Amino acid sequence: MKSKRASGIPRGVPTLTQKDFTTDQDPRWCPGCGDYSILAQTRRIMPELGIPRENIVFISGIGCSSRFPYYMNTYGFHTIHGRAPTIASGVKMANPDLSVWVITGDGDALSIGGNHFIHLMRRNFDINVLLFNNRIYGLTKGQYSPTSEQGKSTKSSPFGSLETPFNPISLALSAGATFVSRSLDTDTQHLRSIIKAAFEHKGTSFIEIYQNCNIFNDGTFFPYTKKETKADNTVFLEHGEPLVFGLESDKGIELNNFQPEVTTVSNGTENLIVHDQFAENTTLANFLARMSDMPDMPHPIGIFRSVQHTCYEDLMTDQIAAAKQQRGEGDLDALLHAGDTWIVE
Amino acid sequence: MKSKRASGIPRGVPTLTQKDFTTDQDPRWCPGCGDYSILAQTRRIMPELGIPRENIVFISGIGCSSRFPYYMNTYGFHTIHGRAPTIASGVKMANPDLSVWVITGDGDALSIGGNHFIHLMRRNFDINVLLFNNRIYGLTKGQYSPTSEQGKSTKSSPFGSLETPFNPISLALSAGATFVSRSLDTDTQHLRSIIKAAFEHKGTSFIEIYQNCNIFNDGTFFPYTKKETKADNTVFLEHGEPLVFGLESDKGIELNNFQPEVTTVSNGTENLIVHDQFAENTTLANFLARMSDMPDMPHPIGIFRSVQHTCYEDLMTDQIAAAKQQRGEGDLDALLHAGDTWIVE
Amino acid sequence: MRKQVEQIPAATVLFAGDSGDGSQTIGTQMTETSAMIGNDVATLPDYPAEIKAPAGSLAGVSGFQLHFSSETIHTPGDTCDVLVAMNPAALKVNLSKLKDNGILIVNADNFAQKNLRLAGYADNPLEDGSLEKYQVFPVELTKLNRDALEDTELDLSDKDQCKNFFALGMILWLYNRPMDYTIRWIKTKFALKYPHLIEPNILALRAGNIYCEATDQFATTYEVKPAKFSPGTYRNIAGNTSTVLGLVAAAHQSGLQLVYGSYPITPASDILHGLALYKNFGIVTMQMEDEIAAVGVAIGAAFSGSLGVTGSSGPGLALKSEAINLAMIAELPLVVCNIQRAGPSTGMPTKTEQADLLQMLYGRNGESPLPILAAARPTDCFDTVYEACRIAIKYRTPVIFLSELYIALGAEPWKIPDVADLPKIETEFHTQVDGFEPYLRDPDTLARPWAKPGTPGLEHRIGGLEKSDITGNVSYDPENHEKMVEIRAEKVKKIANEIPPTDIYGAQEGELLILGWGGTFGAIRTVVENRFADGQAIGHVHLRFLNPFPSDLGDVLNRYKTILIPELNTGHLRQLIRSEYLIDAVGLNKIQGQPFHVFELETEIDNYIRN
Amino acid sequence: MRKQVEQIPAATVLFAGDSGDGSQTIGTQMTETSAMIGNDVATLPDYPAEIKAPAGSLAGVSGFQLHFSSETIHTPGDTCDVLVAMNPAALKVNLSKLKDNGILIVNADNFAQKNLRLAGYADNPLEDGSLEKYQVFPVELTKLNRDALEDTELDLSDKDQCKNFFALGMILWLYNRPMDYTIRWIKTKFALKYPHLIEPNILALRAGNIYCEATDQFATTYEVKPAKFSPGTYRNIAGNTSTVLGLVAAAHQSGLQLVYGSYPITPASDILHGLALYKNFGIVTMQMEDEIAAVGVAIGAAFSGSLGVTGSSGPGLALKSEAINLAMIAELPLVVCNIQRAGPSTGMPTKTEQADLLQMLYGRNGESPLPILAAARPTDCFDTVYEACRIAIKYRTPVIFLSELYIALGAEPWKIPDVADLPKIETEFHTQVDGFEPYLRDPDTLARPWAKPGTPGLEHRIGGLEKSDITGNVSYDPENHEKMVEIRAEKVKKIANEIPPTDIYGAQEGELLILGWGGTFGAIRTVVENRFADGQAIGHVHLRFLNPFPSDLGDVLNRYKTILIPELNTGHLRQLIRSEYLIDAVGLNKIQGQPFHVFELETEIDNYIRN
Ligand SMILES: Cc1ncc(C[n+]2csc(CCOP(=O)(O)OP(=O)(O)O)c2C)c(N)n1
Ligand SMILES: Cc1ncc(C[n+]2csc(CCOP(=O)(O)OP(=O)(O)O)c2C)c(N)n1
Ligand code: SF4
Ligand code: SF4
Ligand SMILES: [Mg+2]
Ligand SMILES: [Mg+2]
Repeated sequence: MKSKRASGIPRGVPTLTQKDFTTDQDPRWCPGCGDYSILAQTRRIMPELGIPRENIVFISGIGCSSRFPYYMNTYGFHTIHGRAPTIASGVKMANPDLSVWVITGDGDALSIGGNHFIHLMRRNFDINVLLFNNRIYGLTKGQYSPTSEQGKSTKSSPFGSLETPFNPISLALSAGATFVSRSLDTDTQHLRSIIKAAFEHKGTSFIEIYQNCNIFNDGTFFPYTKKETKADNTVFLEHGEPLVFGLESDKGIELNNFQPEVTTVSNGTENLIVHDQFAENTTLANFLARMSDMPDMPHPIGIFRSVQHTCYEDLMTDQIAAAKQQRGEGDLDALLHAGDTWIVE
Repeated sequence: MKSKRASGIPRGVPTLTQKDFTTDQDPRWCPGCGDYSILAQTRRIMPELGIPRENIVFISGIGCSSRFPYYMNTYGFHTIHGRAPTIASGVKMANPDLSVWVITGDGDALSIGGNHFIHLMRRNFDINVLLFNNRIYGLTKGQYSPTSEQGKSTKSSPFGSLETPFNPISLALSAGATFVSRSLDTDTQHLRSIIKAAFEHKGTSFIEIYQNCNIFNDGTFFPYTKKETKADNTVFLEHGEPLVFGLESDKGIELNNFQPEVTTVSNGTENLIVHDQFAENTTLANFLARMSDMPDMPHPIGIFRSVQHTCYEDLMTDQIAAAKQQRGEGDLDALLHAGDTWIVE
Repeated sequence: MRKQVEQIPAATVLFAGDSGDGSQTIGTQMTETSAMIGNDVATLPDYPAEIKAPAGSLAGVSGFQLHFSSETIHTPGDTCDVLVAMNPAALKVNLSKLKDNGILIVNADNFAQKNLRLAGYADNPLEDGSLEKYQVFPVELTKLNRDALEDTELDLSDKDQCKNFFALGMILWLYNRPMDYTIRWIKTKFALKYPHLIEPNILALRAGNIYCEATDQFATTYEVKPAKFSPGTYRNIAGNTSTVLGLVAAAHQSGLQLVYGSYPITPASDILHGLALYKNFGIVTMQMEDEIAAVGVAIGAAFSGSLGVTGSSGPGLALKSEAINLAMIAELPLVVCNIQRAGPSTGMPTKTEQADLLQMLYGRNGESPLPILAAARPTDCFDTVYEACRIAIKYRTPVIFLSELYIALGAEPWKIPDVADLPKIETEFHTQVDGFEPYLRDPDTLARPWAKPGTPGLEHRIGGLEKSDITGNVSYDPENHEKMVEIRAEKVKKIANEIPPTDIYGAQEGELLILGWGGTFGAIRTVVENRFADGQAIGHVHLRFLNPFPSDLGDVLNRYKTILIPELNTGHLRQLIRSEYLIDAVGLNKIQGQPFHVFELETEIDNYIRN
Repeated sequence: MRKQVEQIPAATVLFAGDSGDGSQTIGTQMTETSAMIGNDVATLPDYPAEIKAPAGSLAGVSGFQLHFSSETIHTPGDTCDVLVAMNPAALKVNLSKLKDNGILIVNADNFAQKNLRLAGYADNPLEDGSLEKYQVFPVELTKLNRDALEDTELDLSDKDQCKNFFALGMILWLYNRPMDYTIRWIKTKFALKYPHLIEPNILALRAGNIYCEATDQFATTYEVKPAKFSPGTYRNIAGNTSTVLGLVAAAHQSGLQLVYGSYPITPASDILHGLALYKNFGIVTMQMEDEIAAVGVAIGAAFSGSLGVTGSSGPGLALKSEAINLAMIAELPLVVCNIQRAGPSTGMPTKTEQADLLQMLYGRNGESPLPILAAARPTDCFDTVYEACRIAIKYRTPVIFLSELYIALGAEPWKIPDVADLPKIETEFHTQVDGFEPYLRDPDTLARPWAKPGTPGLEHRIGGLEKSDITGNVSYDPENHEKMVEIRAEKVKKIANEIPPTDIYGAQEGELLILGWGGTFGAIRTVVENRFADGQAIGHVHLRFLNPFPSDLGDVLNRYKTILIPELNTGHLRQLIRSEYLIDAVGLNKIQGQPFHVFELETEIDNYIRN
């Protein structure tokens, strides 16, 4: 469906600074936690979006990550575990001009909040979701999460966890998400650019952020974030570009009979997969999402999918406008008197 | 992870008949409801599975479909809305020798129960899930459901629903389901064969069944189920076979640059997609899942994916066995006295 | 030959048949006609389970009882003057409700072997003399109706679908009522989708009417004159519709956008359906993935400055409780509608009960006081839910609105209020930046400022952790916690200021006070009217506010020897009254999924008052 | 030069510092040592919020209070003899707890500008004379500890991590206690993952000890002799561990497999962690996607013939309520543990409270009676949860087990029971095909048969819709519904037969009865012991069963002039008692996230008893 409501979130000229987005509350995260960098990048990129501070709302669930709104000098709501998407939907529906951000963790979004997460994706409100994936429950002190690798030994799984982890990118795609991306807590520039792209996308934007919990799950993403290993273990997605990676940009990815293979770029790039983030059809995006599950394949970082579908709030606004046009602005007196009435004198 | 627990559900020689699976309760569905056929096929196929009746458990949520257990003369539990997967998981974990069946609707499984549904898939209990998809809430008398097409006008959406529907096959795949299939209420033979295949699969087996609700959503699947139109609108998946369909089996499906195209079989079948239901990599299965969303493409019917992963209950049983072997069968007295103790005389 | 017409003050008619027989439709039509000609009316639809039972079975019987009167009435009647039974099952289920010598109209065509067996009749009751004490009219309804529609193009099964209107035609004749209203309704109802059914249904209606006129079936016909109503414009209204209109009115009068988040559930779904129609009032309805999401969007909308409302029934409310608690500590206006049905668990979804009161009061972790208002009758849903909205907005708190299946589906005449007379709802959004603190309160109401996103300079953060007085920052300070718990309790207590002095019907002091709440109103009032008129020292107080209680309630209770609390539960209000006032209140409790009969109350009263 | 040793009956030591300072560790070690040498002990860990506060801030202070005694004690002590404050914030938060002339040991190295500012001190309290009334010992703890570890290979920050043991070394010396237990613990604790830390921590411990020995810091040292315990084998145990062992014991003694479904939440997570270790007992722990799934698997397991148990805290219980209601109507054995924390909503997750009682009783739609048992102290968790399992199995009903953060984390010596002495748990699975009906009850307990899947010939269906008496088929019959509601209530009432006659401590009648439940036990018992010893007519009754009440409770209450009910809530039990017995029970209510102090009770008592 298409909407007649063209306007997005009203924007002005950027005048604010990073400082304007900082509250007087000291962050309560462990020293060294990846959350600090995500907070810093968010504060840094906010001024560039050109939205007045009062029109920004951060909504979170419960978890270490979900403390985030307290540190952003905007409107904020630290809600209950897993339910941030529902409250954010209400905020956005009631006032589509607000810029709404959901902050969530892997437990918050994918364990208790899994259902709201997938339904938010299919509704496609113009809301941005930042999922701090640290593959652990931080706040409750270290139980395995839905993104923890199978066999992980934690407080609640002393002999190893039994479940196959979720792949958040794949889940978002299958739920119909229109913007799906991944970034890294430590790649500050990339993270900022992705947050900005998410904001620019009209529709639900999902960012999975690999985040280090140095207390309960230290190093889980080091292969993808540490200088020495990052280039060989990640592939940065660029629209229209072939999938090339490696310290020397010397490796490429081909697809043969639905099976990916790493080849040497010097052998030619014609057979390499070329990224198409705007494809409506999710076959490629799905393949890329699952690539990170395959042994020895690099993890894609960047935008998997970005397509334009009409937002829920715009369709709703259209329906209201159409109803008003057809039937006229609601007349309470007439409504109360609708149907068969009789008069007693 | 692999399990040491090789045994599946204990089976014997088939001796029961369809009648043995029939209770004294009359089904309470509207005359003409697709649920009748699904019930009939289930009753017919049960004897062939060779499991004693007392080892079979049907668990349902709430909905028209969820009345099902009352009509199967096995153990049954008509639970609460959306939660059947959780209760079924408990039943199976407590006694892995039981054959456990979940009966659910599109609202039950994908609306209120969406989270349990995806988590059940990733846990991979050896449980069979029959989702009666009628794209409507039947029991509550006709509101749109998560599988209803966008723009659907119902009691709760008089001006058209706004959400993009879920694709249950895609959702199951992204959640890590090991057996994913689709069948039709009216194709009795296919339905029986799929139910049987689901049972034979060790791990969570998911069957989406297109089911007609002749009262609130009559005909929603007629293009795929009615004799006149079925052949042109569906493609039956067979492992190792090319994707061919049409009344005359004259049409085939090719994939060009991730985009499907319908071609004429007489032009040759070498380029047609060949189905591989056993592929670990879900790229093809995902593509097939999404094909039904594409205009003019046939809906795949059959088994999208069938791979062997170890079941949760087997891994758990292994851990218990290993713990017993390592530490000996639990000794309560020793446990109570563990740690530092002192004696007062 | 026109038959004799007898003037009677009131009558009760019960239409019963298979779910597919259309008893609800003709019951509603008879109600509309009776209301339009000026009777007071009260109805009791009695649905079978949500899902179809086998045709002809006892479980599949659907009934609609209508009480219409030339005097003010409050209940659909304990017993019936006329029972229309479309099949043996309908007869079996409902016969006990028919008065001795009452009129029993049965569709004789349905009394064949199979249907008798399904209903569990060994012998045909039409033949075995068991119906002797009634005036039995076996009518070959199916056949007569088919005959009447002979010239139409319908197939047999479509023809049979019209036979409920044949029956209605008979009843309209019996009570000397016009067919116009029904004919008009048929015309509009089928106009769009089934225009070919208009004529046949009208034909059937007329045929039933003529059949009575032409045959000698009924020796007497009856007339029930219009009741005396205070002047005004009236319409007939069911409780759920009344709730819908109350919500629309509150949104309109407060100038707020209404955002209704819901997930379908019997018997609350109608509110979602109803509100969804009023998009031209700017009303947003969101069908969410579950009850938690439904209350979630309402809370988000409230934070954003809308009137957030959510509605469900008992099981759904259980799921919402964690989120309602968040709205409570966040001190956001929110209206939560619980249209109660019979529990526990899934229970009996199409039956009535009042057993969620304690759940609404206490079903949240920690100290979580909330105001609770309950509607007493269908028309009262409008005022009560309107009041709930007003209080939520004024005090910035979630408010629980309780209704119950019996009044949600029951209907009665409603004097349409003048919009200008509706209580004021003042909505104040905070805008002043100077001195703004998210938890700095209005000293009168203890409401905190409603500072909605989008307001420059008021950026602030709230949440579910305990918050510091005034600043709203997270706080684990022991004294602060105690203080905040007290303030939140105090805020709810202050709402007692909104409650007018308790209105006692009947004796202002004396032997017996019947204290009620919710849908028991009609039965209680009927009994007290009768007994008070007989000179007994009996009074009736019906509470709209279950929390807080009216400030004068203790005094009122102390004026009577006995306090009797009838409830459709095991004694929820009674427990609260006993604990609060240390009064040995006694209960009359019925937990059958059915409303009280007047006689049940009468019998009980006799234990406390003897003349 | 050995200092003077003073014999004292008891002492209270409070270790406090930044969350990272290891106060919990050394507090626990001091507890273990005290217990091992025969003292009675009671502890009060006081965590900051779940998540780290900034270092040095008031919000980040973590404390551990230990009361050890040569006599029987019940509380961790109102005030302390010794306070160890590792930084200014720890001093500020805890100073009010130190007795006049108490010993105050501070880490002087942390009293620099920045930390003083973070703690909100304008002036350095070590210098401004504000600590005059205490014996202040400023110790350069950081420096001394670093010096002691000079020869190790650790970097500075690792060295500093050991300084808590330096402090412990000092306290052990002060109370003349051996270091062996701690040294043994350090050796096992670090053996696997951090063997290089064993030596440094032992060095630090010794250094603290030697430092006291070598300097003239303390003029006196103290000795607290062993307490008199009844003969037996003892261990020190925290409430959550005691709960875990109680569950394991119940599974073992019933011969059932335990299936524990849970979702992590403070302070219940430890039960999941604890049970997960005991796989060799065949125990299955399932960490589920949410609380609903967690109770779901437990219900499924119960249906399958296992002992289904689920556990959470307040917010999680709110979510579980719909499913618990299903288990109630399905009449399946299920144990639901609620380790209460301070609410409402997310509230204060690391603080204690008793405000979920009414939620547990009433937080479900419809009439849904359930037995509720509450533990009174850490060791009592074992017996109470064991009893909860026994009753669930015997009566085929969900049972609520209430604990609370204070006793869940607090520890005390536990006389380890003899397995042979544990109450019998009889588990009977139905196997008899003849005459089997799913809702045909045992006449004594009203329990329905437990016919688990896998049993030939007993195939049957259950569910959440109202069910017919005996057959269990779905039924909408009015009388049947009322009957079933009554039977379910009656079944819970019958559990009163399991409750021994009420045990009154102190005066068996007279002026004042203190009625308590849950973790208030220790404070109440201490007060009543004192006052009763002084000759006052004061008694103490502590309820384990909150539903049903003991049959003799009404009689007991009537023997006293005043009933005082202290609760860490606004008066939940008081409301129930008032309503049930129409007694004007008075409340003493504290809602600060903290347990009662003994003196708070004493002060209140003086309002009712004057000598
Ligand atoms: C209803 C409910 N259940 C459980 C909890 C306890 N809880 C708080 S946060 C959390 C998980 C946190 O993990 P994640 O979402 O990954 O966030 P992180 O702390 O890792 O950032 C849990 C289980 C809660 N607060 N509420
Ligand atoms: C907690 C709760 N919420 C809502 C309901 C009402 N309800 C019952 S079934 C149903 C949806 C049924 O739709 P579906 O699952 O598609 O099953 P169908 O009836 O179409 O077979 C709903 C909303 C309920 N019983 N419980
Ligand atoms: S526990 Fe982990 S995620 Fe939480 S604040 Fe500490 S480092 Fe960060
Ligand atoms: S309402 Fe629809 S799904 Fe339900 S029984 Fe009737 S036809 Fe079947
Ligand atoms: Mg996490
Ligand atoms: Mg459906």
